[in-house]
Amino acid sequence: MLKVWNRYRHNLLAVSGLAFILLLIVIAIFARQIAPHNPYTMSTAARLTGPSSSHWFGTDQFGRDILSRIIYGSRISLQVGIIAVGFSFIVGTVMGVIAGYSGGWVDSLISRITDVLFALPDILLALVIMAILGPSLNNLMLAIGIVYTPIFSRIARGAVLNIRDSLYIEAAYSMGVKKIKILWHHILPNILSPLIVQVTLSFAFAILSEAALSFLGLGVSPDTPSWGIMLSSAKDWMELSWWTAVFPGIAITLAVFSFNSVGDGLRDVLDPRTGTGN
Amino acid sequence: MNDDLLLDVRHLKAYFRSKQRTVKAVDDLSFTLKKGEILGLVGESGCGKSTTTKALLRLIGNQRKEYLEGEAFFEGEDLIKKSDKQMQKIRGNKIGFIAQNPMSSLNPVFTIGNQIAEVPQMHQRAAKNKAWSIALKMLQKVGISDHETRAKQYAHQFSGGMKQRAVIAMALAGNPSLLIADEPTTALDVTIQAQILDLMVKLRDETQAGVLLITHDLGVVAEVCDRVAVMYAGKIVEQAPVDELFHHPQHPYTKGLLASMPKIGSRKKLIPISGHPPNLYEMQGGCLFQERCPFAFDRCKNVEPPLHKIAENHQSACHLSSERMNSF
Amino acid sequence: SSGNSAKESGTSAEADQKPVYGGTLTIADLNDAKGLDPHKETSAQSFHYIENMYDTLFRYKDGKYGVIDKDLVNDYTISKDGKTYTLHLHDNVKFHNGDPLTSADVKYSIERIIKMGVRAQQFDAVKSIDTPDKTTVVITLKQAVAPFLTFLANPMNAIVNKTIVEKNGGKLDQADAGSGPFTLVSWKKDQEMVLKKNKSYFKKGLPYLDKVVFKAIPDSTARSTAIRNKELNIDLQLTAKDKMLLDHASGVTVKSVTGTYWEYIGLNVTKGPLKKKEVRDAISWAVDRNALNKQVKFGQATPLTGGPIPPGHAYDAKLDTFSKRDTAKAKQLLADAGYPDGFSITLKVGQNQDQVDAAQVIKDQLKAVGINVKIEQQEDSVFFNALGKKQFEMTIVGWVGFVDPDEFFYNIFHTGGAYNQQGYTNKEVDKLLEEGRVTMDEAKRKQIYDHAQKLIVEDAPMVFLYANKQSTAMTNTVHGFDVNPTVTTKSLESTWLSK
Amino acid sequence: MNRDYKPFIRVDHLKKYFPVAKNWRGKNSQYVKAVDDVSFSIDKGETLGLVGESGCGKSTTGRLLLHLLTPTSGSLFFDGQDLTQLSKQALWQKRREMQFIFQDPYAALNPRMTIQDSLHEPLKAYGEDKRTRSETIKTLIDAVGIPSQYLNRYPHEFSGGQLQRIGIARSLALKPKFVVADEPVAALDMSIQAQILNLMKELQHAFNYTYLFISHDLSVIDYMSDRIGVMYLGKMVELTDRDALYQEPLHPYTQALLSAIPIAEPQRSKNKIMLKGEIPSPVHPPSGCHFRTRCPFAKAICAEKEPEWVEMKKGHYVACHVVQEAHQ
Amino acid sequence: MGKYILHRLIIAVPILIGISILTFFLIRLVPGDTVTAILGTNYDPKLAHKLRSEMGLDQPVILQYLIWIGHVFIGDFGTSSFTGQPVLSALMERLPITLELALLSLVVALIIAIPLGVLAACKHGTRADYASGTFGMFGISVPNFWLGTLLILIFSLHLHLLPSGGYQPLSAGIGENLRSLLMPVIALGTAVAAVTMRSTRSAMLDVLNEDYIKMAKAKGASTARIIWKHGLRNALVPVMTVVGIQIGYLLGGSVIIEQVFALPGMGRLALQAISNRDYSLLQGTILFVAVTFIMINLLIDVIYGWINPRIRYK
Ligand SMILES: Nc1ncnc2c1ncn2[C@@H]1O[C@H](COP(=O)(O)OP(=O)(O)OP(=O)(O)O)[C@@H](O)[C@H]1O
Ligand SMILES: Nc1ncnc2c1ncn2[C@@H]1O[C@H](COP(=O)(O)OP(=O)(O)OP(=O)(O)O)[C@@H](O)[C@H]1O
Ligand SMILES: [Mg+2]
Ligand SMILES: [Mg+2]
Repeated sequence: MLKVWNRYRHNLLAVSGLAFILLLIVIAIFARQIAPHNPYTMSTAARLTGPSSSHWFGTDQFGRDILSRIIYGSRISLQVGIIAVGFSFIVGTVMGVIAGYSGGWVDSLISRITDVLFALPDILLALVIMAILGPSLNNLMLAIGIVYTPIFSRIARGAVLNIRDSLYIEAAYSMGVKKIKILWHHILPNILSPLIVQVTLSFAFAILSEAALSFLGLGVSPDTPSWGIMLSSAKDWMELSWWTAVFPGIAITLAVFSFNSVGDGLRDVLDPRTGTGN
Repeated sequence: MNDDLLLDVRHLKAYFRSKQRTVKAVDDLSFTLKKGEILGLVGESGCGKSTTTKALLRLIGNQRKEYLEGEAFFEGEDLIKKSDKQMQKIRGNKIGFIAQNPMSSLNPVFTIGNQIAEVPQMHQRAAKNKAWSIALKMLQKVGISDHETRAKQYAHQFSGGMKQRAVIAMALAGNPSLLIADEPTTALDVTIQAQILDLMVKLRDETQAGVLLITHDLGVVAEVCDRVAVMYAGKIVEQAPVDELFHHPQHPYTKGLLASMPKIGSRKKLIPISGHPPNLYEMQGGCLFQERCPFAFDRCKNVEPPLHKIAENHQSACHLSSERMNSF
Repeated sequence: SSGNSAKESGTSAEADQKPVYGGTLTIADLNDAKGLDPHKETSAQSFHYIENMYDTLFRYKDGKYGVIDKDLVNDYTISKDGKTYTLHLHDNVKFHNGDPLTSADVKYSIERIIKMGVRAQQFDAVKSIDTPDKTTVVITLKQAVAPFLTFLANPMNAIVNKTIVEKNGGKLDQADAGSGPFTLVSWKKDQEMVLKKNKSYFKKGLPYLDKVVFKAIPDSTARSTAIRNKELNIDLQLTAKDKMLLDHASGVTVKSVTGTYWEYIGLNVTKGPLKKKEVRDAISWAVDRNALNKQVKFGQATPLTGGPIPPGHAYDAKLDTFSKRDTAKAKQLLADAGYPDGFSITLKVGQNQDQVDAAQVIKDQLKAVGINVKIEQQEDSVFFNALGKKQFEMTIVGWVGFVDPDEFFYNIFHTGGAYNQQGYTNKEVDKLLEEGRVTMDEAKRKQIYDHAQKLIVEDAPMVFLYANKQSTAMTNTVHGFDVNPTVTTKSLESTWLSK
Repeated sequence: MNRDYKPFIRVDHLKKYFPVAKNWRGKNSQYVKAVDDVSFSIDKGETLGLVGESGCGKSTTGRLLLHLLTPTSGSLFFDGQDLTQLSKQALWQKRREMQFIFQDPYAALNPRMTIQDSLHEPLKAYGEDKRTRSETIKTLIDAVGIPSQYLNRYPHEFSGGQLQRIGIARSLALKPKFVVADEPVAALDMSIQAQILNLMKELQHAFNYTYLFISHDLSVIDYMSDRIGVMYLGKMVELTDRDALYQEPLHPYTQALLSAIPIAEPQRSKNKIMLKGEIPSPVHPPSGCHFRTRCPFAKAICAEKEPEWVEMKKGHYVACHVVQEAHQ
Repeated sequence: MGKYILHRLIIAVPILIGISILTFFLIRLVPGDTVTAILGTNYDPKLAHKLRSEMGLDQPVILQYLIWIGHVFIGDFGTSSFTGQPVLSALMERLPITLELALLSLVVALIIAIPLGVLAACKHGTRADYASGTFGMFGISVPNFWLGTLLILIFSLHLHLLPSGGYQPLSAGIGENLRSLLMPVIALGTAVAAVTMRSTRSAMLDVLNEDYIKMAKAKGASTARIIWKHGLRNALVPVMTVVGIQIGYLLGGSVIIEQVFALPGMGRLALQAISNRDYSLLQGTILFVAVTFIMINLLIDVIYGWINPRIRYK
């Protein structure tokens, strides 16, 4: 563990990414203490005012403080990112591993299911699922989770197929290691790399899906401070009040950036072959 | 200077540097190669054989972490001093190169013919169909049957032996006067290996090109080489004509190598060289082989033995052999 | 109420100008028509696309909201008891395919409307339709229907060509079966609908325009950019924000009138605390309509402190029940009702952005009196389904009121009315609304509706919020287009483009 | 050889066909006949060598013997039991007694597991407790000469020779009776090769292992084996005592193979039999005798009929029309 | 290759059937139906009942499905319950627009991303590399609708260079056509470009370490030749796989982009069909989008086969 951290430490980008994510988590937890204003409080007088000393990032069309909303919004975005992607990562990986490892009709069945889900455009699928379940944070995460599942399933399956025939798997089997153990100890750790890359990419797309669904009117409850909702409602104000659109945008970009650098760093570090030396 | 001299390498050094350490892959290496001569470069894995070839072709030395020093006169001109543009004209044209791994040296997305034809296209500005016919000729020359169809195929459709021959065809397409072959048969079966070695000898006979043949198979050396240079930890430790080397090895490392080879018909227990080769980045002074050497004595610890002439054409870098010389 | 006096004077100046013939007018709307069958469409959105292909017996008078004008009808009489309508049609009206428009077509059209169901209730009272000759229609009613002329003037109660209807297998979703000032050339859904001048239009000299192109541009930035770039001539319905933007745009004129689209908080009187009148009143007192108007509508709407009929309308009741927000009173009422600490309640909204915004402001406002609102946004179709089934506690939504007071009240507040989603019932109101329907005398009718409105407002099945502005942006080359509270585009027949 | 003796391992008419192409209905339509009707036996404590060119089915034979692959047909007796008839559980129990040493020790170790974990794994699989495991491993790595402080390292931190020692240690951890060594030294250097070969021999003496030793290097095979089988394109073509094979090879392929071995004695004159052509594709092997396309002695009958597997002399089996006719 | 395509087409059939089943039943799980959507604010239970039985919506769902799929097999996708237009003809009108949008976005993205990715790989570790990495991250994290609006404000409102929206068919001239699609293409293609660029970069880095690159160098090939001829084509092999995954994003993203730029494509149709619960239209649209997805993927596979001879002969 220490070894891993020591290697990770040397990757500047990955470390700053991790630092930013930790910061975000702290911000999300202590939003109430950190936020300068109540994110829900409206003010007719202070609507759409630009950045100032009392509102660093300005206010939105209801006079709510954008900085405070971004701070509270980190809760939703992190939740959506982590839980939705976590869901699709776990379910998709399990599906893909089962398909790739067992082969035969199980593989065909799972692959066809994946193909079907894959051929449906994600936004439409998410839209229909949201329409069925109704808008709420949990449903949103579930819908995004379902939508991203086939990608993970496909990647996991491909990776399993790639290493299923590798010599060390055969070696373990020849020494009497049971298949389920092989799955856990040999296959899973070795397919992690491509999955981690996809996790970090999907994190970005999950946050954006929240924004897209909000844009189409099917996100979380509209007064919730979420980066996606802020961005989609700010879209109409871009011309009049740039700050409504720019600051949440920066927040998303930074978060995505951090997750990506952490993912890249993790991938390098988890592979004992790289990450040593320089 | 000898007119026959094709390649004269003097004090070649090639280091790989990183933040933590410097790997002295090739360290003060000198050897010569005559026209029409096949020089075998032997030594165990990691001793710097491939790095030597790359240094000669200047495939290394362009990045900050790669350090290159010394002289390598090829047809009278120092390769190390040449600009990259000038080297481009020499590579593939005057110096043919057969890389260590034929399986991965062929580009998977172009046809074999295409890759061979590229050489005359680049170096002789040959027109497309001219280049293609040269490629066909080369394939035929290296003994690939049905060469017209084969030329239109891809690497994955070739067997290992055919790939190796295609690489040779590529290396020869520019009519080089020097052929550098880095373990050209390691991955091949004996019957195919025999075909390829045969081919190389024939080509040498035809074109009088000099060949630098790198291998760690002493059997191969014995069969095709005129002269042998034995490399250990970035240095040449012994250099001699083939017969001389096999029958009167001087350096303990050479002796160890010969002893560790199984010989058909002999059931004697093999005598491996004990220990491991030194790390190329934490070398202390003295003879590099001393830790594994059964004959090592005090001087070996402190003084690095230079490459000594023992007989005409026979050099060895060992205090013992030089001592013996002196005592004559 | 509209602050564009300078521009309005520009409008009067244009009356002096002589209309110019020719040109193509491009007009943008939020969404495309769903279909083209006037007798089937329910969405006000679709009307704008359809109405210029057809003629109606009567029409809303340009610039005079609430006044009914003749259209296909040249001359008419209504019997004293209000049960017999004798209509004489113009004799030179031709459908777009050249067929003459006769009394038989009128009879056929009304029968089709009844058959199609959507607006059948407007003709519930019809006993018979007779066509003594080609230009005369006699409609006999079972009892008097006061708003009957208004109904006949509804642009969707259009006269259609029987031949064409039958040729299309009874469906007009894609076809033009009208006699209106413009003829359908092509309709590429979501792209554009092209109408061309009807050369044999029965009104001599009309229309002026050669071509009208309708475009559906859902994105408001794209729409407001398009008109500023003069890619459009008319941006039909502006959001409050767009109006603000375009008010200052060069070469573009924004015209606004108080519209008939009124929005309200629906309170389901059958659910929980809302069963109590005091609670509903408390909510009504706790809502700050002015602030809401400012925050959601940029102060452009007209707050409704009384009932739904907007100021300026002939039937405006001049009620000012909830003139100012009074949280103290609201709290008192809540305490009286047994909710001194307030309660929690859900507020459903659909996808309409203004209503979604309003919901957030209202949530904020009601918090002040201890009512904890949870906003639940739903997809429109789900939302309206829930409304229809009365599956909501609070909601924010709006109605387009059209013209006659009956259209504002009967189906919405009458016990068991088709759209009485709040489950409101009040015997006295029921009686008044029934009376209003059959009373032909204007003055007496106004009294009835004033009274009914007062009762409704006090019962507060709804918190009436505001009546929206109908704002339209036009490039300065557009003349003669009437910005109508009902958003009708019927005036295109007399619109012209200066060069 | 003693004929009353029940062989430790016996395979009869073993076949393994791999599907390589499917037709449009998804049915298998083409096969690689990797092992095509092979029969032989191995005695207890004996080493059977298996040689042949790349792709001739050596590894597949090895895998079949350990039942890592299910044979397409044929039977396979291990210690008197037909492995093809055993239940999963029983086979798992038997697996303890037979182990595999892989050609590429690096690829056979999980790159993300420390050597320690890799070594523990087989013992864990058979439910050994931690103390026994640690002790077993300690003795094993001592035996193969790996310092115990290296246990926490990852495979990529070792040299090839060290890795192969680790591989051998791991395969022997379960104290098997039968070991298939699939080209265990092919990836190694000459000097390290000697260490490994010696090690394997020592262990065999110490624990009476039975080996199936696979290699394409005839000198290595010669050094290790008691008897040798020669394979060509899925078929066994010759099987006999080591000495008999080297002194009087019968099959033309064996003869060519032996002559092609490069011998590290420069002066020795050799009559090389240079084989022509390429090894045919195992998907479309030639009719009759598979070797006939490259055989210098091929006759008409060779294309028509598959040669039979005949015991020409005592314990000397050959499948060749030419040889069999000559002996008649 | 022909056989391969045929095989892929055959596999597509069960996928499409799966999609048809999934969408058919999913749509019916969504609360509300065609009738509630038609009636909207004017919902009246009696009228609704009448309409429902007219449309056959009161029959068992399985039966409805069988009837529908039966018709689909003979090429009858039904008619839209709103416009009354045959679904097939509506889709045929929309398909070219979405297809053009998606393909153009793809092509533009690739044209930009691949050279940038190659450049980043060659200038590995330099400022150019970091700059392109930052662009990549930006491209991934910016929502397309946001970018779309920004483009309208800049190019249409302020610079007056491009129309704010709407579609000009090819018949209006290729220039007009491209002008109308330029901003949508950028808005939609940016994320694809970003992802493609990143994967091109890492694929290229891998490829540049391959032996055949060293061999090309040893043959005397110039740097440019090594990169663009020997390197790129190999790097494209994994990139094409990534591109295949992006197709779904392109088609999904077109739903939003068509809305922002008022393009009459399938995405906008699908959106309306969902909110209108226009069942046969929605089913048809999704089926068509899926077919489009499969076809573009097949196209990519063909390109893939062209790039990578190893799979060409399988
Ligand atoms: N690019 C590089 N960076 C750092 N070290 C290197 C690099 N290339 C080679 N080396 C090191 O230089 C030494 C010599 O390597 P080289 O490839 O020349 O050996 P070799 O004799 O060809 O071995 P083999 O027989 O295995 O091919 C090795 O220790 C190797 O690890
Ligand atoms: N799992 C498999 N699926 C399909 N074909 C296979 C499989 N394993 C082996 N083959 C094929 O079977 C033939 C024999 O392979 P095998 O590995 O047994 O040869 P080998 O003699 O061990 O060769 P090498 O010396 O290269 O290790 C080869 O043509 C190979 O391609
Ligand atoms: Mg090398
Ligand atoms: Mg093998």
